[in-house]
Amino acid sequence: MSETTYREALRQALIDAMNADPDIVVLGEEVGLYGGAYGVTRGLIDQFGPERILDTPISEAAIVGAAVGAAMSGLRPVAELMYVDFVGIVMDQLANQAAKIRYMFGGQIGVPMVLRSQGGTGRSAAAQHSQSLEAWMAHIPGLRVAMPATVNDAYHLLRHALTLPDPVVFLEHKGLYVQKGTMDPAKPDAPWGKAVVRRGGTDLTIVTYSKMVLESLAAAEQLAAQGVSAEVIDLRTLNPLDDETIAASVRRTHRAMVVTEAHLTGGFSAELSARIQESCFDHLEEPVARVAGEDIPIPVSPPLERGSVPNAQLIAETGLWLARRTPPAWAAQ
Amino acid sequence: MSETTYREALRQALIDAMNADPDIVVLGEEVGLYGGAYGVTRGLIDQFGPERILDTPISEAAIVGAAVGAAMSGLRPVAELMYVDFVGIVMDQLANQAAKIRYMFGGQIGVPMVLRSQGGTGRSAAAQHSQSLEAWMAHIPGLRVAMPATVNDAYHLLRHALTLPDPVVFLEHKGLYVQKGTMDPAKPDAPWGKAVVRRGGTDLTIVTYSKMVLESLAAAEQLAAQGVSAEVIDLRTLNPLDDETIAASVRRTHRAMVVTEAHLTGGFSAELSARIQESCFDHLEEPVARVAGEDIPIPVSPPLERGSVPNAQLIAETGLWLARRTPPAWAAQ
Amino acid sequence: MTLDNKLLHALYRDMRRIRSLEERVSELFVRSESAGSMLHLSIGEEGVAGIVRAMDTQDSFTTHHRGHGIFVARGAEPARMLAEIAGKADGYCRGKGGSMHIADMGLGHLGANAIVGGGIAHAVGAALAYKRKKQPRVSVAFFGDGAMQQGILYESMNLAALWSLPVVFVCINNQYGMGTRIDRATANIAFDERARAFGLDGAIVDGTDVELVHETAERMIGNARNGKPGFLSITCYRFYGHARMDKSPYRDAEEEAAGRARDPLGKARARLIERGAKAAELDALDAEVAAEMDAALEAAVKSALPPVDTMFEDVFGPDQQKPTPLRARLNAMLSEATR
Amino acid sequence: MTLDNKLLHALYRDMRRIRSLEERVSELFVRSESAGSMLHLSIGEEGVAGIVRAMDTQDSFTTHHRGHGIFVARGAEPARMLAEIAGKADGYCRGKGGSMHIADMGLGHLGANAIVGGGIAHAVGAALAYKRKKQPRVSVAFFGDGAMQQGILYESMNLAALWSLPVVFVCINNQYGMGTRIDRATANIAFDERARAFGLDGAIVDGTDVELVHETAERMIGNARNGKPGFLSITCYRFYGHARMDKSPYRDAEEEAAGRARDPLGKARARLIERGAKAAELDALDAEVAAEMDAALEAAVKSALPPVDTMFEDVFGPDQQKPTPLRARLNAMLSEATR
Ligand SMILES: Cc1ncc(C[n+]2csc(CCOP(=O)(O)OP(=O)(O)O)c2C)c(N)n1
Ligand SMILES: Cc1ncc(C[n+]2csc(CCOP(=O)(O)OP(=O)(O)O)c2C)c(N)n1
Ligand SMILES: [Mg+2]
Ligand SMILES: [Mg+2]
Repeated sequence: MSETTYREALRQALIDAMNADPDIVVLGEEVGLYGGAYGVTRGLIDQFGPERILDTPISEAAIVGAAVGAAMSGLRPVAELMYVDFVGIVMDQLANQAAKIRYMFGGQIGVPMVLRSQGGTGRSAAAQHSQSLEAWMAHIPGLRVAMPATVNDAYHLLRHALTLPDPVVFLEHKGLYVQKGTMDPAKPDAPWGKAVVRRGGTDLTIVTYSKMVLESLAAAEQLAAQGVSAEVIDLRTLNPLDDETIAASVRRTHRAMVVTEAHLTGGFSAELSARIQESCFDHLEEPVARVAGEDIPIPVSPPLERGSVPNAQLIAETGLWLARRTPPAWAAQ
Repeated sequence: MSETTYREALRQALIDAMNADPDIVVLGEEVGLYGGAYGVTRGLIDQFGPERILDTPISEAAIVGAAVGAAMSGLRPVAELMYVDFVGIVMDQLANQAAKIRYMFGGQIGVPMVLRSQGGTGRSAAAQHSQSLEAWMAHIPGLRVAMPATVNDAYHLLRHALTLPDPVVFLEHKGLYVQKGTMDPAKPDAPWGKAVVRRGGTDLTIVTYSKMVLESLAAAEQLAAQGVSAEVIDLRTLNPLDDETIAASVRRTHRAMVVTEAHLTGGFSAELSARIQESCFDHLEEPVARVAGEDIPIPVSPPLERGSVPNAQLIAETGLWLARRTPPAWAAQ
Repeated sequence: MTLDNKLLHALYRDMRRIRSLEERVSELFVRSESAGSMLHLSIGEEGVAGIVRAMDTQDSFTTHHRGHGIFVARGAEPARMLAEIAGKADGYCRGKGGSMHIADMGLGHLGANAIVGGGIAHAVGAALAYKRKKQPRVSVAFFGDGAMQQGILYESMNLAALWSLPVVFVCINNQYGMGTRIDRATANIAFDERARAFGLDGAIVDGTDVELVHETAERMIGNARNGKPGFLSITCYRFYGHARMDKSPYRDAEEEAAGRARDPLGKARARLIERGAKAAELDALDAEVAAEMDAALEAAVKSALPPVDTMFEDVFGPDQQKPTPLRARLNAMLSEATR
Repeated sequence: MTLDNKLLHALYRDMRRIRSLEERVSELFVRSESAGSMLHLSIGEEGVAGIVRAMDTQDSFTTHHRGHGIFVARGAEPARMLAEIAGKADGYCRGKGGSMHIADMGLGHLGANAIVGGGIAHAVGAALAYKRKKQPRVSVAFFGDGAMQQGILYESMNLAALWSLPVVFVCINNQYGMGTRIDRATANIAFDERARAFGLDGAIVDGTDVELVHETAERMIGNARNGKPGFLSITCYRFYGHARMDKSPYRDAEEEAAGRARDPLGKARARLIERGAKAAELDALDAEVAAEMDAALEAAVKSALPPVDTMFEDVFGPDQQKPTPLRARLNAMLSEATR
């Protein structure tokens, strides 16, 4: 058990996994000498050598394609995609190849690989380096999708992903790498596929994942100060998706809000909202509210970038309204 | 006004648009000599010549990328992607380039292009040639998405798409090309962006698009025979999305079902379900039901392929249940 | 028989089995027993047998959508191939993949692919695994001339050369990508130059001369095994339409006649006879193969369709959470029992 | 001044303005006035000025993420560039794009791109439009050596050669892609061979010799205008880290010293002096440029941030349906007034 950062927890997970499983190799742009664009693989090339930590050319499609072939041939590759925004170049290898090979081949073989990437806003990285595209992957049968919010999950979800027989898209958030927290290699927060209630509450359920868990917890704090008890559920994985934990909570609180950084329209927030009303219709006092990224490309100018995604204040204001306390200043009169 | 097929209506739309606008060019694999994998561009190369009907190599990324550059330089390209399943190769050019250029460049210029493609099951074309991936495109700000179900819409939606200042993803269904119907070049079924009520009803609203409109109408027929009056709404475009028509209907019928061929999880059916409960919460007697494709890759074997997507019978059975008449045979006792 | 007669005889047999199988695929369609019509015949491309025979048993390969012939040469069971093409339970993929997705890990077939260029990088990844595990294995990526215009091929060649991987890239240049003749798809058809520019060995040979194909492939696969990846393009002609529905209106009769005259099977047969083989003995071989394929066809037709519920299997690995069927979801939501 | 002195003098001025602008970009960051830290300086790559001066006013171009220098040489207003890099309303893109997405249709800048290889095909498409409209224009795609391993480049080259398009592909080979030296990214760095294999003219020149770059570019752009597309790689060295935060720990001091000694600006200055220019007059020019850039920097810093509501503009064309802001959606759902 130790205090560390999200980045170091990911790095430690790779180190421990690679020590436990000699078939694991890491490949991607700048994962070796450079240590990873966000430092997650720093030093690994010295520890494991260039045979297991492979710096690649800027050839995303071939990187993922090679990872697929290697995964079918006895290795367990961890391919790194520097920004999730580049997934548009590899969606064929990911969605048509990695995800479908087991199925198309009648179960003969699987593709045990992990595609690590990171997304989100916060660095004025503009429209092609700030997206949250998990909805694309979560729509494809055959792919697992993990999105850790905490330091301990960064470690355990990655460790578990590296034991699965199927492809896992592992999405980090660029704004979480420096996040501090406690890591206990002996104790995951919960089993793979189970959501975790990060804060208990009775008036309102907030369902979220990745960095928005932090914003939601901050919002729950503000809400508490105003007499609204909000429960915050961290999904941890979008596939598998833990419907039970969500439904159990909403059936108690009778009010639900879904929070994502991703664009609202067609985002995973829609799937969550749809499932909540499917499973809790008779228990809902109010419609399920979605607080999500605006339906616009991410602008580079800091105030606009900040304004384009949810934050604790917006979540709290919406929660207060949903709980039928005071409407926000921006409420239509 | 004439009786024709969906394929011919699309072909006529291209011909009329190209005659009206000399800047329109068609480019893609087999669009010229071969006449299009599904015959939509048959004969166009003879009529407009190889300068305007360009057969390309099998280079989807460059085809769409070149279309983007051409659209920024005075042409209005219609790029054809033979199967929507190949969109995984072009998502970067589509979602990071075409969709964001106007925004990233502060409104200086747009990308007036149409990406035509087709999807769906029905030909035992297997997992990489049978998908319905509209959810990927509908999640991206800056893209319009049209999915015609009728012969007249095939003509008018394509004509209108070819007048817009922005990129339009125009998705046909391989099972509709031979569909017969009436085309009136003088009269669209409705303005661009407006949904059309294909059949009026009072007990239940079915919201759908593309080929599932036909299955839903057939289901409505079966439902009528059993005393349930179902209204069928054809969205025609997913972006723009006509929330008003959907809400107005559900507020009358108090019951809603969303039908898509696309996989259920993370599909556009989720967005529609979420929006319906957001706009009609106080009016709903039952949760919004989703009838969608199973969360599995499309199998090649005909009975499995058929079983993996909705059909009129399943829609009718679900509608009957939702209207609280008889539950289906497969209902849990 | 002299040694090279033995080899040519074996290759002739492989090629005859390919053509004979493909004729049954066609028949399967005509009898409307096939799963769909997206069936791509490799008739005219039987020269691939020369490459397959140059591979060791532990070597692996990926193919494009026109991969029946390659797999037959590798030793596939015709009945299981035809059953898969018919979408039957006895097929190589339990009727889930079909003609464009046949695979068999037992024979090192890492899979046919319906995405042009889609399987090329998989062979590179397999080669990476062999190198890392110090196994003396080679992986071969088979694809058509159309894939020569797909970017992922060059990314794959670059990786192979950079990492000295045991992989060979094989282009089956049958002159066409659907209705597009190769000279309408590229300005320079000297594909070997591309391979060399990326640091690979490169060669183009007459694909109708199966002995030449075999000899070149042996050299290249040998070099690959020693860390020098290569590219081989075999020139041939697509005898029939792109898929079962295509009547090739885009090419004229003379061209087709000339193309079909470039017949790897006929050439091998003539050579065997030159070298003293008896026509009668070859006819007997042909008849024996025909009988084998007829039996396979009947077996495939008799094979059962997979139970519909098997569609929920194989999405994820065994003991992993399965997808929830739609009816189960609707039940949870609407049934008084479960609601 | 003789004619080529005039030219070199003009090129020296362009290059000085590039370096001077980039120094202000750096200062903008140090003063934490920049929008983020993803700022890629083209110091060491000023030789691109030779290519830009070989373009006609009606020609167009796309750039990669390290495109400031190219645009300065093209005649950009430094104040508007710096304002964009600062995310200000007066920027070329109203503060929406930033350093990696500067564009200006007025000067034929079809856009910088943050996707390696992302803008290459756009130049091909522009060239297609010029050919179709019979306009005597050329489009130039600028990209880095890293993009030489992106598949879309080869698909683009193939299209350009096949269709004889007026396009030139320009690789700015600064030896590095982030921390990866080019010899760790590919087995064969003779990139001109790749271009020729796809049917293009291909050349590699010393990017620190701006006159040579200009002369070669003039020839290639001229050929492109006549339907013979080309590829030009200019060899140079990335003086500083990849982006503002990178201290280049992956390369040693000696290499960096040697690389920085290969200075296009210094070389041009020495040549001008050889040819009789006075150091004092060049110093005066440098000072004048410095003053211009200082003023631009102050203007950018003073420029206002865009109003937050402008974020909803420019998603779609004018008079097209705009995206619905989240608060408007929540109002429709939760406000008693609208519900
Ligand atoms: C990425 C992709 N683009 C287009 C297609 C449609 N398609 C299937 S086969 C084919 C022609 C392929 O030609 P070639 O590679 O020469 O193989 P051949 O059919 O001649 O064996 C095309 C365009 C596809 N399946 N995948
Ligand atoms: C498709 C894609 N992959 C990776 C990146 C991350 N990235 C940004 S710049 C860069 C290096 C590019 O090197 P090069 O093309 O030589 O340009 P340079 O930075 O040297 O000017 C990388 C890997 C990206 N932006 N886009
Ligand atoms: Mg071919
Ligand atoms: Mg570089």
